[in-house]
Amino acid sequence: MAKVISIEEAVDLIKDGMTIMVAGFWGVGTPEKLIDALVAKGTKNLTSISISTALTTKGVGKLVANRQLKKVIVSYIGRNPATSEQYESGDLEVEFVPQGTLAERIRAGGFGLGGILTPTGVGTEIEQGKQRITVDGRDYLLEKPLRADVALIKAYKADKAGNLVYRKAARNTNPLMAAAADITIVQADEILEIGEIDPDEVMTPGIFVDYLVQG
Amino acid sequence: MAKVISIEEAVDLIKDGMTIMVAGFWGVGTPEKLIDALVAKGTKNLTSISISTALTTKGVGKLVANRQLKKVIVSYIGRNPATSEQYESGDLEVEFVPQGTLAERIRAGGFGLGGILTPTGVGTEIEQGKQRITVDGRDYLLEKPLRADVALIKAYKADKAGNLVYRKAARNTNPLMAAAADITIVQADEILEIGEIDPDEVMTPGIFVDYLVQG
Amino acid sequence: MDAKDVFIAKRVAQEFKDGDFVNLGIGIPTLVGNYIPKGVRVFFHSENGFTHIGPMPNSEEDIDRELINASDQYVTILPGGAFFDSAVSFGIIRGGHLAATVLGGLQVDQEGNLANWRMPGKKTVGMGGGMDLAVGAKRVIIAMEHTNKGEPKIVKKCNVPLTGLKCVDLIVTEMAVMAVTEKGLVLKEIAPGVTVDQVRAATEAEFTVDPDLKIISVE
Amino acid sequence: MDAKDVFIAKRVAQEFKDGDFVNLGIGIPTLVGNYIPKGVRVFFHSENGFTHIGPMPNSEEDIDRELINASDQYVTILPGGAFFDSAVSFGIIRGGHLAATVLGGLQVDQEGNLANWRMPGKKTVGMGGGMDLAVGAKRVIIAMEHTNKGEPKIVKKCNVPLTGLKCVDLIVTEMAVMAVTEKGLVLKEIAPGVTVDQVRAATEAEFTVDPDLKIISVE
Repeated sequence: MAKVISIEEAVDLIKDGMTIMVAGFWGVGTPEKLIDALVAKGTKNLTSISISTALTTKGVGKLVANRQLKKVIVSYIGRNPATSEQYESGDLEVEFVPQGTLAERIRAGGFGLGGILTPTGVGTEIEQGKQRITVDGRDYLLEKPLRADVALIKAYKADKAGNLVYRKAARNTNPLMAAAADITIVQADEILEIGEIDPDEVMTPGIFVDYLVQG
Repeated sequence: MAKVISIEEAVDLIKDGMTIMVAGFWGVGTPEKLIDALVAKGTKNLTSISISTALTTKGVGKLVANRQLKKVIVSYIGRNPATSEQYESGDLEVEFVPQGTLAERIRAGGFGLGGILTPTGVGTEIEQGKQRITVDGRDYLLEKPLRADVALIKAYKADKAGNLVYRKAARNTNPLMAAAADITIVQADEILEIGEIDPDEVMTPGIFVDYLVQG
Repeated sequence: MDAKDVFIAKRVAQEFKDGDFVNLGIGIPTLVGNYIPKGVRVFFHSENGFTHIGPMPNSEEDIDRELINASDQYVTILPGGAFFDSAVSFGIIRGGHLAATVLGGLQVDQEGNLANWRMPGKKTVGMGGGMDLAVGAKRVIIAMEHTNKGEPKIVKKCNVPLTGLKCVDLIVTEMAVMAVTEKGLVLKEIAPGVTVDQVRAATEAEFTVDPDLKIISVE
Repeated sequence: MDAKDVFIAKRVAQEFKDGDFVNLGIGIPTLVGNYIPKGVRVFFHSENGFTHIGPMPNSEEDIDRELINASDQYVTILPGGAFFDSAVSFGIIRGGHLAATVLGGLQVDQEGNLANWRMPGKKTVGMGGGMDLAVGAKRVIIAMEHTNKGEPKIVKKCNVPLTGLKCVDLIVTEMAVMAVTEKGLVLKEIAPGVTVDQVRAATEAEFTVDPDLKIISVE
């Protein structure tokens, strides 16, 4: 059961020091209105999990530019000079995670797995501090689950039961992150009544969703 | 790119001694016509991976009843007396896998993971022969991927690019198994031209599918 | 339907909060769905891949052959439900997204270990989704008769194969409601007309009695 | 567009079979899509979540703001394509469902190790999906210039941080096509007008010459 709240109420759920997941790929599939409200509020010392830090004017990148983050867990920070600058000055911690591993770690966090074994990164720098496990003669890294206090999700359609539908390339990390946070907040282009989304069409079941915000 | 073939051509791809995955839950989402043709052909010594052995008249259960299987990897064999009988007589090997673990092992097989860590089964009989791994203070079992030579899939709609749509509770293991076999054969109620399925509506992308059979 | 089983089911049905997602196992747990108190919306999860299980179809022509529950019964789906694949379905279970699961039990011991999938000497049919439910749901409620032909089912230590380790939160029987706590089993409620001594006689496990012991009240 | 890069891209484009699904990295690899031989249908995978990448929109009004490729360019999707989430997208990559990926390289060594994500002393921007592609695609084809300002990029042992271990199958440069085999690097083809000695001079790695050495032929 999802509760429809205002954008202000939504960002009030995010407290200083929390870990957030922000869905999207170069801002496509990112709930920009929620990000803007979070920028306006100025919540600090956040850790953010996302594919990239996008641009200084898009997605998570706005939070970087506004110096609200102490750490980012990402696969890519190119195209956002604010991230590089704060990373080099030591103001921002950056944990690089291969994109496929990031997706699986988030999924594992949402789905109660203690981790996954991936061949990605074996023998590279990102193996540091990780357990290498051999299964049937091939080497894998044990990668641990990721969870967040709050996930910020962008849907195309939502119903009041919290069921979500995404559109085109805006799906990306949304279905994964929606399941992997204690509180899942969705900015939806359209909020429909219960029953207005065909149960076969749902991409994220309402069971994962806590709050809806009109996009 | 999927190739449309006859049911006879499809079952000819399955050879004695192969491992097959059969989608479905109590026969719902099982390609019964493919199973019937496989029964008619009499291919032997197969290993089958499925949720259950269904009934003697449904799904994998027909292959059990016709004594075509040497091993089943399943979470449940109740309601199929043929399975119990062959299991007790030693004619059929049964590997019991908790249902959620089975789903993840199949997914891991299709998605190139070396395994997953699940809390399911820790401290029980099914831990035997498995590695227990502690992550952040909680114990998990390392469960290995499952793959098959051939996956038998049942779709509601397919297009000639191999994109699939399932219907209601018939989805179950279909999307997982479709990705986890060397050859994926789909029995579809309806085979449509390319472009007739909305790319947002696709539940199994055509990249996983090799052959289509009219259901 | 056994009156004891109905009593157990009615008591279990009081455990849910409005909006809870719940998975019911087979046997007594299935009955629980019939007794959810008015005003409490509970959504049932079907491990074969959907939420919002609805009632069975009214007539043959209302049956959809691709809409069964995990026990292979034709059912319906209520508005607000969604279909998903088996990996998502068990992700929901394992990931703690269910407020509770109600399962049957062969034995539960005082550490909260659960045995319910296999009885040595009887046919083994498999654990299905039971082991995942036992470790995954936020609360694991065991709905079972207190004894099996006089033999205690709530024991010091399970001596039949386990389903899950230290996973049980609450045991509801026709005699008692017991919580598994860090300090061991606590008798929270007893059935009308049942004495603590009778519970003790029917229970092998050690337990303490809640100072605020209540009488089970069902409608 | 550099003529060398176009030459490399055209040669790489000959590597695909009809029906192949392929992922192209940024840089020279992106150009490959322009030179697929007639009659060969190659479907491109976009790691942000779809297959069948189509051409860029013809006009501003054809742009769909929710349809970009992994490089943040507006694109289209061809009939037969499908959208999926990031876990499926990388399941496709890691699970060996791509016939090939084409990646750029900073260094490739004679064991087939690949370095292409980070150059010490330069800004680190992250590996994106590169490490997954390197280990996951059925064939890893490196499309790069043979040297970097005269410095060999095909080396005995990579001395910059690795992207993937023993993952490269084929190296295509403006001078040569080299295969990574169990017996080490094999020079399979050389560019018109280039001699084996010139390739040797521009290559630090050891390699053998295929007895059936061919001249690279592109249109």
